[in-house]
Amino acid sequence: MQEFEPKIVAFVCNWCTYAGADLAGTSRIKYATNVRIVRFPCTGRIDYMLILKAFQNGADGVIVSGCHPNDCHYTSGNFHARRRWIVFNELLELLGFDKRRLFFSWVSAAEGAKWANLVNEVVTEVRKLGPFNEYEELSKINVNSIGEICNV
Amino acid sequence: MSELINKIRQFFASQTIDLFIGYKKGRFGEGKPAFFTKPEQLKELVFDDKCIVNLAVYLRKPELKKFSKIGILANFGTLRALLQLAAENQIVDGQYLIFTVVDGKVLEFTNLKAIEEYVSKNLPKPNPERVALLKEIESKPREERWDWWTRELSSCIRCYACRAACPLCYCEQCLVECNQPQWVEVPPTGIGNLEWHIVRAMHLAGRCIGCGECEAACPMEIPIGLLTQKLNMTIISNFGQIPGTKLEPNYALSTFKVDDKENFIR
Amino acid sequence: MTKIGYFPGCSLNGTAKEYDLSLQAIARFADVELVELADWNCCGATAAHSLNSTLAVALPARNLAIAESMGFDEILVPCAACYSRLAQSRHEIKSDEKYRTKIPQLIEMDIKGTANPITVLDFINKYVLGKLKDNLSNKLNAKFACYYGCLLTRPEHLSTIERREDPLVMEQIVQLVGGMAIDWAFKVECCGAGLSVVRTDIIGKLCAKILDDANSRGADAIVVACPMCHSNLDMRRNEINKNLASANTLPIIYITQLLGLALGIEPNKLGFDKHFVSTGKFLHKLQKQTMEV
Amino acid sequence: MARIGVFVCHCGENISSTVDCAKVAEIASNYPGVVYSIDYKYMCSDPGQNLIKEAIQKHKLTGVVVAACSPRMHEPTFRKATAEAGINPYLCEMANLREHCSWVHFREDSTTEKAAELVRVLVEKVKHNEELYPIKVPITKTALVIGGGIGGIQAALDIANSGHKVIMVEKNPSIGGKMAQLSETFPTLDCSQCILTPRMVEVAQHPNITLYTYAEVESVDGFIGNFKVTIRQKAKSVDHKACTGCGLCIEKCPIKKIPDEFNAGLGNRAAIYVPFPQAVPNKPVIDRNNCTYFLKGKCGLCNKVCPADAIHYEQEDEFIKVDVGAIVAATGFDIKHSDFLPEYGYGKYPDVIDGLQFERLASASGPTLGVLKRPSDGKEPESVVFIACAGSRDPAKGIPYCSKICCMYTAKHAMLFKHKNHHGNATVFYMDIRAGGKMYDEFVRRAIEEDDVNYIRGRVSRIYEKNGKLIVCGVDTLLNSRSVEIEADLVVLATAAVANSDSEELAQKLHISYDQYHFFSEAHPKLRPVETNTAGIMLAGACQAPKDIPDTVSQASGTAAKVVALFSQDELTREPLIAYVNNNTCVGCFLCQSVCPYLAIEKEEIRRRDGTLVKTVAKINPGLCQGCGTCVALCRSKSIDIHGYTNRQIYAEVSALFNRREYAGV
Repeated sequence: MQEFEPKIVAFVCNWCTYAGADLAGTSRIKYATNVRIVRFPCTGRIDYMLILKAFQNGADGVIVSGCHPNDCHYTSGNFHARRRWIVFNELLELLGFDKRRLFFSWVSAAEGAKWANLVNEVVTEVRKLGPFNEYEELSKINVNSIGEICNV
Repeated sequence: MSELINKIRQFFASQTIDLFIGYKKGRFGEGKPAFFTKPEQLKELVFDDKCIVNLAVYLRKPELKKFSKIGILANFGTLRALLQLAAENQIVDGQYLIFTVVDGKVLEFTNLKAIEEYVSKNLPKPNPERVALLKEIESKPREERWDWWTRELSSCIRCYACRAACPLCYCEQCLVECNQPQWVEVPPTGIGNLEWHIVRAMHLAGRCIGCGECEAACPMEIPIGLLTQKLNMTIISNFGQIPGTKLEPNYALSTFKVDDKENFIR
Repeated sequence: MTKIGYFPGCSLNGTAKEYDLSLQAIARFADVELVELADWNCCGATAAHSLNSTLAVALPARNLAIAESMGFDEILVPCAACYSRLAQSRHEIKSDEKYRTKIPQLIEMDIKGTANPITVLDFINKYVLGKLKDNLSNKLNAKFACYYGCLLTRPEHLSTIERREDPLVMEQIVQLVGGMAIDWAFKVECCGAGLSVVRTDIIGKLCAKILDDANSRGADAIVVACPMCHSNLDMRRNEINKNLASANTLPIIYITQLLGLALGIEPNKLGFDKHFVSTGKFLHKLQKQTMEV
Repeated sequence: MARIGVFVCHCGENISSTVDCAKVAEIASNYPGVVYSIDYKYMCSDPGQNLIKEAIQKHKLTGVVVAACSPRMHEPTFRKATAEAGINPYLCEMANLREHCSWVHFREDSTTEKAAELVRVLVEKVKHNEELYPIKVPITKTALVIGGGIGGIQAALDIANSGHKVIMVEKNPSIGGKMAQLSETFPTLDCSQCILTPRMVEVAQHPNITLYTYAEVESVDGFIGNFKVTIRQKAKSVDHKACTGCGLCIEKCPIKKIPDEFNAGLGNRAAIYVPFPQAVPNKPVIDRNNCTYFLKGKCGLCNKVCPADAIHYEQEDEFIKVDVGAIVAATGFDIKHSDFLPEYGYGKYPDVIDGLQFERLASASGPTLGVLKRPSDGKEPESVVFIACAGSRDPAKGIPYCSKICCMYTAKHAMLFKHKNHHGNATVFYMDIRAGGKMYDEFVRRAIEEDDVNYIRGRVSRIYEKNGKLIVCGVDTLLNSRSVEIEADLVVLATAAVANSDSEELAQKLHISYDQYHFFSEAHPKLRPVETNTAGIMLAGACQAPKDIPDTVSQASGTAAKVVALFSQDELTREPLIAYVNNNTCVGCFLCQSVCPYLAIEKEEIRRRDGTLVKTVAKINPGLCQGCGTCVALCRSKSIDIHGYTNRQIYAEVSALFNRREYAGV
């Protein structure tokens, strides 16, 4: 049987992590092919709804990464993003969402190796977790099944 | 009560106010929101602990635009909602004459600054039963929590009564009505329901004044108030900003500290 | 009557009996009941925190926990060393996750950090000064050198005193009772504290400087608010005088004794008879110059 | 209907060695909306670019995806090519097949698969791309320089010499700043005034510079290229056009005992005064807070003696409105004066002085004409103790930072003292000697080795007076932590350099950010050290952080270069990737305002034709917005969006990621 290959999305900022991933490339550091990068101007632009959408569209893991504190190209976008994540994280925690599939990181433009390691770690961890069936199940709960649930 | 009614009569007589929003007795003994435009209607006015509806929810209704100065009989949640609405530029100070009754004594606020002082001195401690319930849910294993919430949320029929009852859900076009892109699935599906309640909780994080109207309004009796309550507790303990206590904007999610915690960031 | 927790520590039961006496006397005047913590233990001063950092937090923590369980928000800690340990322990528990979980296990008691240790100066400012003005019976017309020592003003995060390097809290109290507080250079210098027992030679050197400066600037007495300072300056006079050209006879009195005198309380009820360096001459001079209000 | 072209580049073998480019092009050709798809060896080469241009025209493409290297590398290249083919350059997107795929993976099926998916994601994005046009902002080619110290002077002269107009505002009656107060400068020991005063005169006489002294910035509106500034010209009570600067009024003024700011309080001046002999302008002002005429309504001596009739008591503050395109803040610093070192008796003992006071005592133009006399009794000191880091690097005093200039000026002070009194004792207490800089360490070594200054590494705990001497108690940490006591006649504290007391207020007027110590914040600590986060406002000198003269002057010239670069164009062209507001859905909660690092979110009133207010909504100032998009993610009703990364674009990308649903919901 073929081993499960997790699908990973990375939401990254243009100035640090996107450039860090570029550096991993120019340094020819090899890492797992599972990751797809979506470019944002800044971590401050990253909407938590997009994280949910990524899971809905079949991602097994999501990486969100940007500039280290104090390094933000726009000075404070990452600080605002960090606050948003603190709150979002608590909400997911309460809901029992499988937070092991959501990864937050700071990767600077100089940290090509850190980026490669991060991707590999995430792929390994999510591979162990298996496909995100819980979310898949959720998408099967539709209008028709509501009647059943209400009767329970 | 008669003291209050007399006062309001006088304000009507001197044309200081042309509308008074309060409560009258409903069919089940509950306090039902009531709009008084004439002094003689005031005999119906009641105010007791069954008057829980947050009257601030009406202030942004277009129907109220024609009134020049409005009197409000406010419970504590309404007072806080007024402050938060002012901080969010939604109501104008000076347009309202606000009353509340504490231990039989009528308090009158001619401006919002006075409410700010009153609220900051009288902030209640969180309801211990609710805190215990939250704790109980949080102590469950993650998978159980997920199952519990998915089951609870799956009964949501997306009537948006929670939104309508909330004094701070005043957007003219809610995100769920946006279809380019379609941020939240319209029919009450598993994912759509989860997304809606995440959106609602996140939009109220740092703004929710904890009046509990959302949960009270839910026809399916989903404990959605827990979500906003949890986020508020997170925000207060992490950032120290308490919604609905300040006239100036003090929104936790549009401010930051350099040393906010980041133990979850790799 | 207000009730607050009271942690006398070892000194106030022994070498600093007069501190306890005078403190109780002014507390009675201020209508505050000092309720001694039940089954209190050593604060751990100097010994514990030079040996084991956890022990140094745990020992005072037990006292804090006792105060909490007795329902007190405030604990009066008259000894500056005890105060420093209790306040530091509370600070660690409040700011360090590690201690928050570990300490309750060690002391087998719940602790939240709600009981706040206060110094004698905090106590006087909060409970006594307001009532003082209308009840002054003596104006103490003499020159006083106010001596703070180290632990009332340090470390920075525990001190409630403003201008830590040149504090003026005691000076203000002295002025309120009609005395004159001299400006001098050694008010926050070290007296040698715990070395009192093992290295009296060092105490002699350090305290000689303090006494000499106060003397040369015309002080009639030194006012203190710490039993360690008191015992070093008072008890080690022989050792001190070895470092001085001529024997120093300045009496060392507690700020509480000073307030007691101003309130017209009998000197022997304030423990003036329990000093090593005689206070007689000072009291006599005071009597002559003091005007009944 | 979208007509997308996909262009897959081999990058020689850089991509094609691990990615099957032909296959990617083939897969892409089946994506909905893709009407043309091709692979080519070097897409960025001329033939490659022509391939794209021809395809755009031939297939009437409405969007282009170039699957090649990182957009950080060649996005401008391909957007330019797209524009040359006649469609809007912002309809071109790049899929990063090289840095993010071929270079980081081995040749295997999953690599090609990933490449194809990356292309699909960008194809979906580009379907939602809009035509965008660079933002053009006109530029007023006049600079405002706030502060007439050496930083402001240098910036003003550099800008003025490049042919642009400069307006300089100085709050004191004369320009010159702190440097004018210094006696000699390290590490050369040349006379400060000798090198500064010619520059001051140059400013006054420069045809391109308009100088407002005794003036402050009252308000600032607008944005880069288009600032509207109001300057408050404080009433000088003297008509400087009529005044000849003869000085008769100063001579006759009966109020002569006002502590002289220029001499750091060590000398006196009259109520009508010129701060120092070389002042620019060298004409007096009346200090109304101390003048008898203004306090009691009589006197008028100056008016009586003035041969030019230049005294105008009735003068009032004037408000001057100017339009400028760039602003340079060069407001300098201050030193800590207040009673925050009680252990050193600062403010209690007259012979415990600060560094600036020592400068004045040592200066030939100072109150003692350069003879070192201590303030208490005028005696020449035999033993002087200098204390570095008096407040700096001391978190307990609330100043954890290094003041940077003290190590050097303390060495200079000790040297100056030794040069005046060869047999005197000079002692320096220091924590570390920070003498990084050209000829700096050599200078300190000279003080220690040639001038025999006693350097003690340790802190001073206390200073007290005994028998007419200052007893300095400290510790020598290098000699077995021995405690030391030194009897001194004079103690000089190198007190911490701090921001000006009004710097916070000015920062708020300018809408620039400042740090917790009220120094102005640069846009980037390494790469944009002279700009602020507010476009068009730059920094020079110690208002940004403590700095010595060479650093200040270099930064000032750097700032001038930035200003001149800005002024080299008639219009400012900016990338249009900025946020915009949907007026229909914005409810005007303005919670987004505080999230914007550039204060670009303003209020806009929506009115009916008859003028009645419908609502107030947010408006993005395109001159200020830098396009971070933090407001976009914050807005609850999604009323703010950002060009180039719109909600629809990114949603489309995310939806296309794994092809799980057929581009659902877009």
